[in-house]
Amino acid sequence: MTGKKTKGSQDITPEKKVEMLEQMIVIRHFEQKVEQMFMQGKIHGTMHLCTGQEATAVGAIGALEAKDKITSTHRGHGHCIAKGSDIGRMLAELLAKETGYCKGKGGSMHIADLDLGNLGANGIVAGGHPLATGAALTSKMKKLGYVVICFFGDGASNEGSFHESLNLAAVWDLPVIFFCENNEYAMSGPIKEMINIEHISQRASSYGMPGVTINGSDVLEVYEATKEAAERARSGQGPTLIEAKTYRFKGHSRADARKYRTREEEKEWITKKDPIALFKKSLIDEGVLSEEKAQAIEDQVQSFVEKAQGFAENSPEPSPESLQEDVYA
Amino acid sequence: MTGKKTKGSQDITPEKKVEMLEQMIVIRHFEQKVEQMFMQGKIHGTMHLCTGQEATAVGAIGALEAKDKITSTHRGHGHCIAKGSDIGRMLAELLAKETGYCKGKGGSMHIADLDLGNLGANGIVAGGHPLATGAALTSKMKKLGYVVICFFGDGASNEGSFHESLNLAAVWDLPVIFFCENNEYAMSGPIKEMINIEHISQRASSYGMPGVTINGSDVLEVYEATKEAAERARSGQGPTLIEAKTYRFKGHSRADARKYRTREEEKEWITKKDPIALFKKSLIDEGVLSEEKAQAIEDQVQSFVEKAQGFAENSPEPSPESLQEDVYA
Amino acid sequence: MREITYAESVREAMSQVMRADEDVFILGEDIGIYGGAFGVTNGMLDEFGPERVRTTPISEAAITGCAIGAAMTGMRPILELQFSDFITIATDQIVNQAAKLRYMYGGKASVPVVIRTPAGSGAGLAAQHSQSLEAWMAHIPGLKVIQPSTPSDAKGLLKAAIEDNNPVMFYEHKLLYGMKGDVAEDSYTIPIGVADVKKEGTDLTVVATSIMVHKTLEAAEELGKENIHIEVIDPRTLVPLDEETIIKSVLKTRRALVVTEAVKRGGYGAEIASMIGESEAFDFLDAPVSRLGGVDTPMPYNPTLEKMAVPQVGDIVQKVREMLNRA
Amino acid sequence: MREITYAESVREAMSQVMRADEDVFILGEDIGIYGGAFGVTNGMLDEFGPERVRTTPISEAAITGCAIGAAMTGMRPILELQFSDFITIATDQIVNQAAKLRYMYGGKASVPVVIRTPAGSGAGLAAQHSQSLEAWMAHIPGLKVIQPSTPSDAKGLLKAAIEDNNPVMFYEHKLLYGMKGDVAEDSYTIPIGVADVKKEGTDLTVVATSIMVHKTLEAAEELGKENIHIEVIDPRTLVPLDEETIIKSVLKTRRALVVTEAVKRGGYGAEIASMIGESEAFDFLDAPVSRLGGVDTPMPYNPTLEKMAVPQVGDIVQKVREMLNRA
Ligand SMILES: Cc1ncc(C[n+]2csc(CCOP(=O)(O)OP(=O)(O)O)c2C)c(N)n1
Ligand SMILES: Cc1ncc(C[n+]2csc(CCOP(=O)(O)OP(=O)(O)O)c2C)c(N)n1
Ligand SMILES: [Mg+2]
Ligand SMILES: [Mg+2]
Repeated sequence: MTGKKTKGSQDITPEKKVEMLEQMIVIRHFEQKVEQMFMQGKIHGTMHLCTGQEATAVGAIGALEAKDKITSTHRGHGHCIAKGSDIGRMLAELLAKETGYCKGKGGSMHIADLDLGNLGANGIVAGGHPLATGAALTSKMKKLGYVVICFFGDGASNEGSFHESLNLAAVWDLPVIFFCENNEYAMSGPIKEMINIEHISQRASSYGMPGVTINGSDVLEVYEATKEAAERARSGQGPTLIEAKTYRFKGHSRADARKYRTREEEKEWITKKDPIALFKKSLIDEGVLSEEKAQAIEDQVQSFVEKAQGFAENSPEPSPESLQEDVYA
Repeated sequence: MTGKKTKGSQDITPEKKVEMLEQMIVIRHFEQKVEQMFMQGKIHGTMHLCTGQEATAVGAIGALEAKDKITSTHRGHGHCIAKGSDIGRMLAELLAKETGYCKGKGGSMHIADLDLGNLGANGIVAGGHPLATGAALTSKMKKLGYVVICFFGDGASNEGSFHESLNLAAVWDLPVIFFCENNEYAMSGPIKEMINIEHISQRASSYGMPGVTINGSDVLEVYEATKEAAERARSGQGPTLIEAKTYRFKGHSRADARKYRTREEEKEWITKKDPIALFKKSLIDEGVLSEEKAQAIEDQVQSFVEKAQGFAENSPEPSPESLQEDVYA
Repeated sequence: MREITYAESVREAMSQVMRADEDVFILGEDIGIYGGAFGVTNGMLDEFGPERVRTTPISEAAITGCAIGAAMTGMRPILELQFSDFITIATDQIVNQAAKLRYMYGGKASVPVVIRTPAGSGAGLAAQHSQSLEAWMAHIPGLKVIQPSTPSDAKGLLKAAIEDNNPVMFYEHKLLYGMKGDVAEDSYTIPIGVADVKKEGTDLTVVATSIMVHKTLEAAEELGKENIHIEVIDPRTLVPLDEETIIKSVLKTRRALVVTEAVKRGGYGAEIASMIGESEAFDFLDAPVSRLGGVDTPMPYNPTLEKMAVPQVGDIVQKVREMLNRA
Repeated sequence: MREITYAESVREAMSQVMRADEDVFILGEDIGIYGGAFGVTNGMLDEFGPERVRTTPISEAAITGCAIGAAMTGMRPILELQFSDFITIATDQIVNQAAKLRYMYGGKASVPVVIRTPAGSGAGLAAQHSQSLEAWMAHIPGLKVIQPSTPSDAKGLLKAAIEDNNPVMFYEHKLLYGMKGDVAEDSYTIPIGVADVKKEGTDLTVVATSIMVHKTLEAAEELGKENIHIEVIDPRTLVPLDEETIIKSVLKTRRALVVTEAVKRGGYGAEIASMIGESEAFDFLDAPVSRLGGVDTPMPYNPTLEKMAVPQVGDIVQKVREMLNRA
């Protein structure tokens, strides 16, 4: 049930690895920027940062082909970025600007980029499972050959739609990967108290599909597991449930005193299982990356994010007329 | 996962065994009567007969104490009878009479007898799972010591509320038994095509509760498995999932050409796995019952059912004023 | 033209579109060999095969969302929900997903899905299988809502629904399935959003939906004998609602009655009545805009009570008389 | 008396009842140590412990049904559904089970459950977290529906809801949680089904619900400066609806406007407007019974658009002026 540690997959070139690291850093900086702008009162509503979970988004989506699709969650910035979305337009969406991905109408919880195969974030926990299943059905019926990753959290695995969708995908052998980012908490609910089993991946057995638990702080392990599941899906062998153990370094959403977990626990994760630090170190150890190059990436990303902020802040507000546009096709 | 064959449990007296057989025969005759009256146009709406499934209702409920509760399904006549309901009032309900269990307002799919601990049939597939869980929560919170059986069909195991309820009952260690009457079909859907696993009981493992598959044609095996689960529940060890393999001898509801299964398959079950024939034979073989006594029971039951019919048919219609009564407490 | 039933007409609409468009398929519980709970898809499995007539597990949330996800990605699914009461299990997918995706995504997705589902009472199926909850869906921006009352309307409107690029709720009535009527053999559409004047009249406008159209037409016959001539309007689609046709009629008759099977309180009849009351017709009204609808109870099993729970021909006749006898 | 917030007042009502009645308990997502998404249950875990302040998995159907099943068997649960949009996942349990059990069982069960849930827009949470769907539940026989607009109403009505033997939907408004008002310290009830005249007036009756009560009171101030005196009625409970108080007011003012945040089309405003139009007030109306409600779109994220999507003070002022300038 629990996946083996894979170190450095053969089919990942050094360039790809560095690219993955870079993506992870973009996500980290993007989330920092979002938090900062939120604190400054520039962003309203709410936000769910994926800081600490960069390896799941990047590793999983890194294993996909361009034509493949994803459905995302309320904690979806990382998925968007890994799927190739423009962070300027993402930030513009958070600022509710016309140039945002949703023309300012969706906000953080609803960013979608259908052209890139991102079928959208979802404000409803486990709301994406049936949709991902349907997108996979299209792939199968139209023989389009694409695979769908359905991202969701540990908490979502207790929703009925999780159960129904996994079963449906299994009996119809649909090319979908149910990817659980188990960050140990659903808002304040410790997953240990919300289920009576050790691994969410064990639930795969209820549907006759493979289930695996992996280290979500190890981007290459995530990549490997997803690659395998994607191959299985693409070759008509149906869905897989992947559970990646990870941790969100920040609170659930904007105001969260994090009373449900200890500062020690947080420190443990942040100092020992930061996926970016770990990956960076391993690339440096491997000789794929130098300290200087790493720093250069950081700097580059920083200015990349600043530029995105500039774009977003200088973008226009949506017009009042747009209120009633796009309700119907 | 699959339960062992138990033959003749120690704690069942011969009297109790004969009583169980008698109950099964009452159910069989009752369903025959319902079908007959339906064909005669005396009953309207629809009906879901449990003919062939008598051992699950009688075996499971036979293992309960009087204070224990059940939730039932659209195919619930057997559960009602096993829980001790008056068949006259049941028939009166099917005839939509004022003396019926629901004053003629509920019909076959909604018979309830709260005084006896029957929390009611349910027209919504898997609608009873959350309710049973809640009833079990009451037992736990008020320390009432009762156990709840939640009956449901194979098809119901694909509803989200099945999943959510089993999980909730498991994490809260509630005294509830999820009892699946797997009769191989959900209306026309063969369970084999609706799930990708062999036994529905395997799904228990998703919730960290015991799951067992038993022979639903063997009333004593049903009794044993339920007794064990009830003891576990009563002693605070939480829920169990029991799957009893059974078969409905009749169609799904009033008009069903049964194109989804073969006449051979039906014959196989009816001739070889009729729970009543099997139990009767084993009691006779054991020397607990004589052929004459068996015949006497049949005759007695027949006149018992005729009497019930008389009561029901001679009962008054509900008054027009009753239409708007009992909406609010 | 030939006479076919409402159920046959629904089937014919689906079959004709499926022959012409590979992307259209049906999914639902028991729709294959069983032909659906009401026989609507009878024989379609044979013609189209199990890939395009997909029998599903009993998982209303997943199958609805699956249809929506398929619609977002290029298919045009038709979902049969076995009873409209079961929408309650798929509500999130319909209301929070299908209806809103396009708007939330800034106009980027379209969700061409049709959800067909039988509603209404009269079959002795009691409280959990007899509801008329179309008002819920008509309250949700992003959905279209259709409620055909005749075989011919059902066929043309279903085709229009399938061709529409938006999620469409298509409410059939279980007591109408067996009703026969003239239906053209060719494939045709009836535009969504156009009411139909089922009978012209001068004395009072009755706006009636679904099966109430027929009850009102019966009432009209009786009233005709008393020389009372009511106009009977069938909106056919609740969203968008053809307000113009209704208002024009009321301007002519100066009296309006709205008849729905759905529970009166909070039903869509309230929307239609309020809309009339707010319109330019207000100044010409000779009587209050009135409503007949279901009583405030769950649907009872007993057939006598069940009939009493929703408007009957006699109720309509009496109400019209009352409204005309007013001042 | 002292001033406390709406959220504190809801908490106080629950705490006082829980101190007095062992059978009352709360369940919901994150209601324990987190205090609920809006902090309403803050501190209750400490006082009542995890048995009576039960944090649940994210399983809206099961936790709702669990509350209903517990209510049927002798408990008096209060369920907090984190956002009222998530009712869509528990709809079957509320509508097909809680609302109907008693009737289906011929009067034998009672279901004393309260479902508290925050509704409404204004917090920048977009389409899936901002809906006002109370009209749905008000359409369902067997449910009671409450929508308090002030801290003091919230406290008294919540106590009445908990003591009621029927399933009660209790809609809170997320923007009202922080609003302060005078609230008596003792435990008290406000009877369900009694409207409150929030401001007396002579020129026009505005029936407003939830947060629209406050917007209307603001509008009343502005209009007062123009010597226009509107009467502001807060029904407080939608089911049962205090029709008498509303009709009496309209008989006096001869003009009625209904203001809801919910989408106008098919909203409960239509019920109230139709009810007025059907009543004896009809003959005295000097203007059409009008409605203001949400526009026909999912709720947008952009704050400017979000405000435009629901009635604002200016809209109410303008509408009242229009209605008074009529003929
Ligand atoms: C159906 C539904 N229930 C509850 C919520 C409120 N909510 C938003 S996120 C969240 C926690 C989700 O936990 P998990 O699935 O583990 O994802 P994470 O936030 O940890 O990434 C909750 C309860 C919601 N948005 N939708
Ligand atoms: C939520 C819901 N979906 C569908 C139905 C229609 N329906 C009634 S019984 C049934 C089959 C149920 O199958 P199963 O659970 O195996 O029980 P069985 O009839 O075999 O006893 C279906 C689909 C329903 N009543 N409720
Ligand atoms: Mg989590
Ligand atoms: Mg079955």
